[in-house]
Amino acid sequence: MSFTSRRNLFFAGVLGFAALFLWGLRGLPDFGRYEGVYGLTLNKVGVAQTHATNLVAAVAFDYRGFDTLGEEFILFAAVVGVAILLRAHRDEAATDDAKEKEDEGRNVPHTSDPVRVLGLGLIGPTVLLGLYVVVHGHLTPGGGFSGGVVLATAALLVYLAGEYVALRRVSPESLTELAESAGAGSYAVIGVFGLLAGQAFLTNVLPLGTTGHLNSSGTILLINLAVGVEVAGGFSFILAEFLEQTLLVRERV
Amino acid sequence: MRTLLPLAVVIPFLAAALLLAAPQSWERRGFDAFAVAAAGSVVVISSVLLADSTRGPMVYWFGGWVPEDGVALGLAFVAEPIALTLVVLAAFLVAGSLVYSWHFFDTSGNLFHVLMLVFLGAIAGFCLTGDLFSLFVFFELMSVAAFSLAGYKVEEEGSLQGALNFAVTNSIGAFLILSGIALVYGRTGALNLAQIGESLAEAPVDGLVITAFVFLIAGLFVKAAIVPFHFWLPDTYAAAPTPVCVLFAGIFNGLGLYAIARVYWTMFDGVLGAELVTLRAIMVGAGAVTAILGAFMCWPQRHIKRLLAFSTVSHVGMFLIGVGLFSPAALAGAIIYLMTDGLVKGSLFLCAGILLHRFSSVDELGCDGKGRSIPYTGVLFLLGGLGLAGLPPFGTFVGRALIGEEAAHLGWPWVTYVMVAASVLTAAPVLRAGARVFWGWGPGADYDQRSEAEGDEEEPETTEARGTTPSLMWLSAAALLGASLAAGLVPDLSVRLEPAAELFLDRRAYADLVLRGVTPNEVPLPPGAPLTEGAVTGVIAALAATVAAGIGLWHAKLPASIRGGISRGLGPAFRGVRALHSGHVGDYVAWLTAGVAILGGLMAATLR
Amino acid sequence: MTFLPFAIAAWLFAVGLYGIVTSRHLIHLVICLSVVQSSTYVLLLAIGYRTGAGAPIFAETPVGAPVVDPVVQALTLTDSVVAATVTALLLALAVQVHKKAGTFDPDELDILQG
Amino acid sequence: MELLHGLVLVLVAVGGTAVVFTRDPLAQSMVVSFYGILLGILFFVFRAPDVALSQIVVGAVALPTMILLALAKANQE
Repeated sequence: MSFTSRRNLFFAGVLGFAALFLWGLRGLPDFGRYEGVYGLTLNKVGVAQTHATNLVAAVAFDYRGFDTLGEEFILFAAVVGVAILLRAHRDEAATDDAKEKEDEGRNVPHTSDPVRVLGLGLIGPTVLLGLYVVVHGHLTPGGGFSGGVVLATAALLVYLAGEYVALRRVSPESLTELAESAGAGSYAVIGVFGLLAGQAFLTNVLPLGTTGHLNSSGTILLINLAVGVEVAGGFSFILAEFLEQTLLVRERV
Repeated sequence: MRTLLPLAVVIPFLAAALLLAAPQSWERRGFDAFAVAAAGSVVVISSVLLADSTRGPMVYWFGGWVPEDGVALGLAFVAEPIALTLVVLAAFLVAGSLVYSWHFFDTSGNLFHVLMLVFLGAIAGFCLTGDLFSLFVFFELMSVAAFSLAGYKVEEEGSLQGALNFAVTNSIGAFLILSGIALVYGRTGALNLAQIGESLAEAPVDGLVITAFVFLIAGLFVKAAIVPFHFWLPDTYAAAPTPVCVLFAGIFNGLGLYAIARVYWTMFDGVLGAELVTLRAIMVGAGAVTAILGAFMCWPQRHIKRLLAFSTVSHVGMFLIGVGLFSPAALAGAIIYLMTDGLVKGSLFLCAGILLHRFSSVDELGCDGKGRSIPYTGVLFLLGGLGLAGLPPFGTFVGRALIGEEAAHLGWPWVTYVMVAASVLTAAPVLRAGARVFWGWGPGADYDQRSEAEGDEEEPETTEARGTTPSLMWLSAAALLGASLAAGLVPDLSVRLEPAAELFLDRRAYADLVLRGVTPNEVPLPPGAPLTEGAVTGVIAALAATVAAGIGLWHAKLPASIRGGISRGLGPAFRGVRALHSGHVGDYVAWLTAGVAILGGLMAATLR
Repeated sequence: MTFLPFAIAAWLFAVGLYGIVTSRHLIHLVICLSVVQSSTYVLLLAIGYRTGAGAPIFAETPVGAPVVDPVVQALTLTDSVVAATVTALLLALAVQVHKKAGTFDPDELDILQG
Repeated sequence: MELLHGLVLVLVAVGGTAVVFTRDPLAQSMVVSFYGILLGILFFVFRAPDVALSQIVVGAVALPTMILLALAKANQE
């Protein structure tokens, strides 16, 4: 189709689509007047049942924990997909041994010293912040998902600080891939705890502890950690893969 | 028995995670054996569960969160025969393709196996879940694994573009589903299918219900590849790796239709049930259009995998007719058809993979006569073509006959003609290509002046010596075809699924089971009736397909006047429809938007 | 005015689709897809909002105080992070298409016709 | 419905529209980062601090970075 006919077809379609959508949205309760039974019930019983003060975490990792296991495997599959797609370029480069040597010799990217210092200086606090966000997920906003991404940005800072070689040593295949599979796998294993205890899969069988304490909420805390590892591994893997691409090519030019 | 249920999902997930962590220094055969064992264990588990579920369905609450006062706090798996049948099929197909790919992609390590296992786990979760948002999550998971698998051949431009078109259109489909879920959640405050159904049934039909229904259906139509949401399918399947095509054509689309049936019968039957006649007309109409358009597009294809891809579109249309008749017998027919046809199509794709292995091409004209050196593959391929036509005792004829009879019963005898025409038109080009490639029939390649890019050489998928066909490749193709044939020989196959289908359609029994733990009354197995008429139709269809294939091979011998008439009459139509399949993702999304508007317009006009 | 949040969700969906249909650059297209996705988050969170209620975090809020719906937040939270990796997958696909075809313009990708 | 809600919502709508109409991907990666922050603020006023946090780290940092890297990769060929 030509650009114009495609656009016209779309305009005709989107008018109908928007009319339908708005018609449907009009059937919703007014903004701010929501009284859904699922949420109201959980608001009432959630904290008492799970000992997690962050009800969102309780929903994500306990009541609807199996969903989140599926979500985690979406991340897993997407990261594996990125690895497959960008794999070709890596094959084009020299063998591993030769690459290792190249790494030693290469001085990309040229990072000015102040930036380098700033970057290096930020790594520590970033890692700490990420860890803090992950482990407090059952108490306060945050958790494995956001904390994992914060941890992954620490890897990015390593790059910004010019320590790319260091990143490469630990990053792509070995560590991040392991984090990936460990994170995803241990979520499933935590689920199996329930089976071993003679309960349903993903039952919160660990001691729930005192509400509000760091060591509380049973498996929710553990799952948070697993997700944190998984997300951090996944995101740093993706960033490193894209970086790898960029740098390999830059070097050949 | 209860503990087995989550394992259908957990085993492939855990196996995938372990495989990814396995050291790359492992023997390749280690990965293969491990993955096949994991898929095989799902075959066993789901078969055991299937046998058990025929005595009564089972509900499994994750985390032990059983509902309180009819409010579901957690997530449930509902094990009933239809869902489990699909899980068995998926696990069987995954195991088969993993065996086939024993000789595949030697350099790629373990990532392929990892994705195949995740894909299997996602299918199991998708089939078994009793929760609307989980349905979406597993839909997404299946899709993401599928995008990666579709783009697996990173050296091929077509494969990458196909994967991109696939990913963009299916993601939009997923967003439509998610918006539909949001609307439903806003109205009912529930995500459990049974609970939503009870809540929706309390109020009359309004805009929200219709919009939510249309968004869910449209999103699932994208996945099932119903016209005009189907454009991504041929692009993707033509270029995807062969073992992946087996899964795509064998079950991926069918699951979209399964979900439509599931969503309708658990959630919407209470509120929309009064308008079933209208809904039936819309669904069957969409199915018929898809069946015919897909079949129409088969004929001009010379790229065998693309030909099979369009035949998939056509057959999905027929399954939609079965699902869209909204009756137990037709649903049972659709499931049987989906299963047996998926096996046949899987086998055909594997044969195409053997061609690719031997001749680095799946071009009908480019491979002209080359296949004489692999006669056994030829036999499989041509038998597969007859299976597509629904020749007894292939199970395909049973499914088609059940749907046709039910349609006639509801006053639409023309449905049978549409389905037979679509079967003939999809089988004929397969037979034509088979006879040309494996027997060298028909005039040489020079009869056709068009030289198209699609006939070019392709990247081979295998690294083994090209002079021979590894027996595992051939055997897995034979196993799939044999399974479809065997299914047709199961005594009283036509009524086996009927009790399960009755239960599937009973919204109140489903809700009682899930929310209140009440086991439904057992539905007795009805007496089997011989499908004589369907069998005769199957023979006629196979004959017609053979004749049509002959015409395709030797059409140059037809009198000039007839040939001219055909090309004048159908030529522009062919060119017009082919031009719509532009490979342009913007076009596809424009069609998708228009499709939602059309579907919404039809439903709004009739259901209000 | 109480309809505004919902209308804006619909607008984001539609405008994102427009961007995809008219896109001349695959990376632009992928980003437009993430705009469509953000529409679903706005919709979900707007549905679960309750006037005058707090966040569903009972670290300081006493149990029993009115809070907004936690379920939509759990759904959105997991999905938004996961979706970013799917976007990365799409970007990787776009980069590979560019590598093979030498262009990011969907108009120039024509090998899948017919 | 408070005024703050209305204001942030309109900003989000404008932001999303700006992302779509910024046809140059390089500039778009900046706009998308800004849009990510706006969404984060919106989710915050919707009383969803969890989602707001993840939206900001993902939408404003991770996503734009990935876009930039993808572009850098393509430009260098």
